[in-house]
Amino acid sequence: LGAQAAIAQPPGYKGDSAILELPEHSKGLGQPVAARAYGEPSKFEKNLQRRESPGLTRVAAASVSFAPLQGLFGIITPNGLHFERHHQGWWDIDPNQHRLMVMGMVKQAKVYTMDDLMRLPSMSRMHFIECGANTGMEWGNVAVPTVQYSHGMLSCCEFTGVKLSTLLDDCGFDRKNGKFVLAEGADGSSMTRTIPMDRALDDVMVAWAMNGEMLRPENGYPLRLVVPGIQGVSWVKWLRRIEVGDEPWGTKDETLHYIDLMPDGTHRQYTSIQECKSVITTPSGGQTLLDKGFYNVTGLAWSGRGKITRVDVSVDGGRNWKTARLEGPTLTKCLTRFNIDWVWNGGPAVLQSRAIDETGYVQPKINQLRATRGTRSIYHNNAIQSWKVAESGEISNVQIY
Amino acid sequence: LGAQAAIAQPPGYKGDSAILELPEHSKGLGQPVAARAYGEPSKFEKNLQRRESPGLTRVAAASVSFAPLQGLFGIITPNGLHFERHHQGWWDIDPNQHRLMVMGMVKQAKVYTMDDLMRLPSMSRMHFIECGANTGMEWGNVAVPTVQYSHGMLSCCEFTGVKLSTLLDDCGFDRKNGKFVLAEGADGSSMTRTIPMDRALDDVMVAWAMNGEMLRPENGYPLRLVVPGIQGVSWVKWLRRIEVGDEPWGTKDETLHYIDLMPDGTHRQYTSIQECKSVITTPSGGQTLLDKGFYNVTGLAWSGRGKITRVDVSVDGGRNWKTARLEGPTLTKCLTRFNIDWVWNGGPAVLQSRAIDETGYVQPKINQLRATRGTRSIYHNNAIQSWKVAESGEISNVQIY
Amino acid sequence: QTTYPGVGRPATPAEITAWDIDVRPDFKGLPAGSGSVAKGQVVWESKCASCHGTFGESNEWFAPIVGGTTAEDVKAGRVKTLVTGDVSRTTLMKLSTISTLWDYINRAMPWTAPKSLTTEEVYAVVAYILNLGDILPSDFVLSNENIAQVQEKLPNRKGMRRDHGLWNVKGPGDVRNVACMKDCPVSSGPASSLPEHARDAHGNLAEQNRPVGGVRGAETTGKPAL
Amino acid sequence: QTTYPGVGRPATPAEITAWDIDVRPDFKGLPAGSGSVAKGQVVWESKCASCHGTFGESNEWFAPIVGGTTAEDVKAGRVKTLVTGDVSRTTLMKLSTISTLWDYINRAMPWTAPKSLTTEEVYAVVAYILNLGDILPSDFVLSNENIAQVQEKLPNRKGMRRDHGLWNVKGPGDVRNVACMKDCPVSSGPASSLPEHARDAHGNLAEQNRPVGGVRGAETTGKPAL
Ligand code: HEC
Ligand code: HEC
Ligand SMILES: [Ca+2]
Ligand SMILES: [Ca+2]
Ligand SMILES: [Ca+2]
Ligand SMILES: [Ca+2]
Ligand SMILES: [Ca+2]
Ligand SMILES: [Ca+2]
Ligand SMILES: [Co+2]
Ligand SMILES: [Co+2]
Repeated sequence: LGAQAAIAQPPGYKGDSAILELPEHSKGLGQPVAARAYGEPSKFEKNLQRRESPGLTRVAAASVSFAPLQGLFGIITPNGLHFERHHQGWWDIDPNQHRLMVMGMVKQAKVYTMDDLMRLPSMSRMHFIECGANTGMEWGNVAVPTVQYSHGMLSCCEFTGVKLSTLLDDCGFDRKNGKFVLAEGADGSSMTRTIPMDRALDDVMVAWAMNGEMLRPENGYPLRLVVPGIQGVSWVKWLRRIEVGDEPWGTKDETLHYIDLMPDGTHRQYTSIQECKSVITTPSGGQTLLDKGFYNVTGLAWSGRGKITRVDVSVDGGRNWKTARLEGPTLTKCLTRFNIDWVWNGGPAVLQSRAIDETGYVQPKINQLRATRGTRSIYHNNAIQSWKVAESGEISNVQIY
Repeated sequence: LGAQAAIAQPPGYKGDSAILELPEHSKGLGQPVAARAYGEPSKFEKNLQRRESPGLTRVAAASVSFAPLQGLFGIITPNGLHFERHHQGWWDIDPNQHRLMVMGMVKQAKVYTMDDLMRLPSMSRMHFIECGANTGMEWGNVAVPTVQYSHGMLSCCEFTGVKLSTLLDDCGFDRKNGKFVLAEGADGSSMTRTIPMDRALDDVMVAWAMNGEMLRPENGYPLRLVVPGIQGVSWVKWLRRIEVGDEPWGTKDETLHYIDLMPDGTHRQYTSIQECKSVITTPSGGQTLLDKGFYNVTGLAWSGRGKITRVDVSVDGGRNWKTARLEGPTLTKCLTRFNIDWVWNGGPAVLQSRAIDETGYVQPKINQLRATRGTRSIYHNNAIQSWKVAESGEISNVQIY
Repeated sequence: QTTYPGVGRPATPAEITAWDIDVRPDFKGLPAGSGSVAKGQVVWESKCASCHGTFGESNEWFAPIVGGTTAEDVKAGRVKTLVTGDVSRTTLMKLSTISTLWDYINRAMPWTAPKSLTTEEVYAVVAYILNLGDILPSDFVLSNENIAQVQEKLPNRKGMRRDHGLWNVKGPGDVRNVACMKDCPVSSGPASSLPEHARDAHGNLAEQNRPVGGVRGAETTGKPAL
Repeated sequence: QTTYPGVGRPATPAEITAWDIDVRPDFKGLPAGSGSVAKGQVVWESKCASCHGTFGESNEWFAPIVGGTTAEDVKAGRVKTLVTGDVSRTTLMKLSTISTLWDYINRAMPWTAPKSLTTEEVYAVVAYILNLGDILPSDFVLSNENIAQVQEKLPNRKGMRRDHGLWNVKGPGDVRNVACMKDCPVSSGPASSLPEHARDAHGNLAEQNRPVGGVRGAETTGKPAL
């Protein structure tokens, strides 16, 4: 007999009633196929929802709902739980009435229907999308209890669409003087963002699908921009127009928001790239370990500058580190799932993860970021996250560096 | 002005009213975040459903619903549209009451709760799952109109779970005499399948998650086997038991079904591997091209023996072929999305795709399969699929070799 | 010391008994017991016939269980119509191992009340099915003692093969196509086309396709192909 | 000959006019027109003040639009409290390009009826906001002719930088951490911990976690941390 047999059962114990008494589902007939033509999660999964952070924004139509990272697996975010960020509410737009106009410094301004676009050479790529304000509430002190609120403006999908460069080429854009592209949405805010031409010609996509199906209305149905590695606000939803120009546009969300207040009182404008970052998602803040013993510690790593090459994990608040397993595929500007073994001995512990990307950049500590950017920032907080494990097994959000 | 300006508009034509008259969504306030805590597809997407094939099976609780491949993108199948195959109906099992027993030729038979399993070293992998009977209706003659019914017992997910070998090791399985593993479900049929030990120790997973969230009830919530490359019937759902043994089990679905009737009247038993296959999903049978001109021809390729290395496409019924673009990542035993340019000149055409996997195996024609297996088979039809384009633009299912 | 402290626990003997119901072709797992054809007829007619037909002939819920085997086949251990025929196959035509029938009925039938049969009832109804198929006489009592001899009477007991490449991931494929790229030989015209009556057999395809994109679903309700 | 025959069509001039509404910092895209502070007050009080406050001070729907800038700042082109203060930032404290205000109001405000303002109303309400911020006098008429001069009065017109590594994908990161593996220097104890009142500020965490797995959500309703 193995060592486990040592865990003796009370004398006379026959076994678990969940085994000895066969459950109904082993003794009856279940539901037919296509009972749900479009399926839904189990009723036991209802706790995992996208949720707002009370007090974060004033109105729910210009707000954020956070993805429940504490309960997600792998790298794909289920579309139903993709985080939301709207500036003037979301719409379910009739795709047959939707148009994309490409104009500005082009030989021929053109209008494309969805029919047109979906006939063009298409591509599919997996990428993360992270709001520039993700983890923004934690620039100063610890503020939120769980990874849903600290890191949940993060999702990852397989996107399908046409390369933006295909459209720019089709309209004969000005290769010499066209230095920037404006993307504009069709919602009330008609969100506008400037994309530098080198990005536009690299991996930017005009996408209609996420995770195998059309975009969800909340995520821009029927058309959105996908700007890999760049903060989510640039991934213009309900995309209606692309303009080629020679200067950036300085739009509301490039001049009044998504700017970083530096210690000298200047603001950095056009801070766009989501730098290398990681977070342990389970176990994480607001969770309680069931008991002592073995745990799989898991989390996500990503970089707006390319692939993740390594993730290290510490269980002693950053004093000692071990390299985690990365689940393949590790793709550029895409989430990477990491896992590592841990035996909790019942004592206090602090869990941290630290990602490294293919440029060699090492995810920083919050004090390193503050040394450069000060304490009054909001966006682009890619600091190492610390989760403190109490002896009770309850885990809480702390800052340790 | 570019060549397109030649497409003159009628004199006096100002433009498209969908542009000139701003739509409501550009002039109003939309819905708030978290209006749907768990989101749904656009109302304009309701045509894409999983559907039954009338007459295929006698009862809907021992039947199949097909995934609408004609409208899917990329390689990830949205969980709501994953194909279904139940033998005695599906259940939404309470995960806290679910147990997995590992026993048979092991040092210590063990019981795991879901809590236990989810603490073990986990892994995430993307794999296709295809029913062995997929395309079975087409062994003889052409029978069904669309790719949903001809190929829709096919889906692809990122699965998360624990390696089966981790559990076998944990119980100290008999490495010398343990040659097979039995997997058994907790539903009424208590589906049982034999897995050879080399597969069990290779890439088989005991999985609780698909595409970032827990398995859907229809797909085995809370636990299923993932047997990469092997026909779906072996991916036992609602998994309750693993037994290690020295002989295969010859279960109902290994002796009475999922067997292949050869021309000499014998049946092949344990035909499990889903060989290299591909199909063009758009444009495909039952669809009509809008007009002449450019189209992106797209489809899926997969192999139960490893990675897809190449897909060729013919538009003239197999006389001439061009190599398609493969969308990365190309993963082992996973769907690969291919795309290729096509200009339809309005004449008749026949579209075909032909996949090649890393073993060098070239997807065969139906007559080649029949030469070996005869005409009375059901399972493992991985023949090249032909779609005939009529001058009207309507596409129909044909067999051409 | 286990590698995964705190995870999992030993299964108790009673738990293993409760779940370890599988019966293998070598009869490993078969519980001791017996059941007569006569008793089987009672079980069959009260709990099975409504779906499978009084003589196991019903095509209503599933392919027939009984039929298509001959005394010749019982002798040969090979079902002859499988070689020549193009008929639909009954359970008994395919069945190569009696354990399969025993195990499956025991775990899954009756369909709406699986695992409700006693061991005796399973022996009995298996015996009765084989009696319906003219394999066992009407006074037979099937038991764990004689089941191995009954196995030797199954009409298709020699009908199975495992010598193929679809079981081993490194096995060879059945066919070796070559990837011809130019001026490849093809048959002239379609060998088979969708029959007109099948065009709308799955409903209106216009409603099964996205109403946007480069293609539309064909209207198949009451309209011929264009 | 286009590469993609049949796909897309030329945009008409009227279509371009209908959608090409963006206004750039160099005033490309700005329609000719004008609007007075007085007219702006009417617009503001009837269409904006309900959300943003009569003086643009409201914190109710969004951070205040007006406030926090001084005559000093207007001269310097830099808002001083941004250097020293830890106060919440109003729109006018951040605004470096007047086009931004014009463009945004024109496309997105009023919030529930975006794109409903006339060109004159947009000029006027922009003028009025700047008047509320003591940047323009009460008798001012803002127009495409004088807007460039008004730009030169924005309190924070010199407050923006682009010389950083977060715009260029090949740019350098701000900080260079090193991946120490063993006996690394760390601060002693947490520099910050979740305040007790924040533990349940997001509701009961037990209901936001899966009720199965190696962890449970902590019960945070009415219970202190264990
Ligand atoms: C309510 C309907 C119903 C009843 C009652 C029922 N069955 Fe079935 N039976 C089915 C269905 C449906 C299937 C096919 C299940 C599947 O697809 O896996 C089946 C399959 C079978 C098979 C497998 C046939 C094959 O070739 O795969 C056998 C044997 C069988 N039943 C025997 C019995 C016996 C014995 C009883 C009574 C003790 C019984 N059935 C009662 C509906 C029924
Ligand atoms: C029904 C409420 C409402 C009304 C009426 C309204 N606004 Fe707004 N306004 C908002 C909200 C909410 C936002 C923030 C939108 C976002 O998050 O993108 C906003 C943002 C703004 C901003 C940007 C502030 C910044 O720093 O980003 C300006 C400027 C503005 N409004 C001006 C106006 C003007 C001018 C009017 C009237 C013509 C007006 N608003 C009417 C609610 C309103
Ligand atoms: Ca335990
Ligand atoms: Ca057994
Ligand atoms: Ca018909
Ligand atoms: Ca056209
Ligand atoms: Ca413009
Ligand atoms: Ca509180
Ligand atoms: Co954002
Ligand atoms: Co199947």
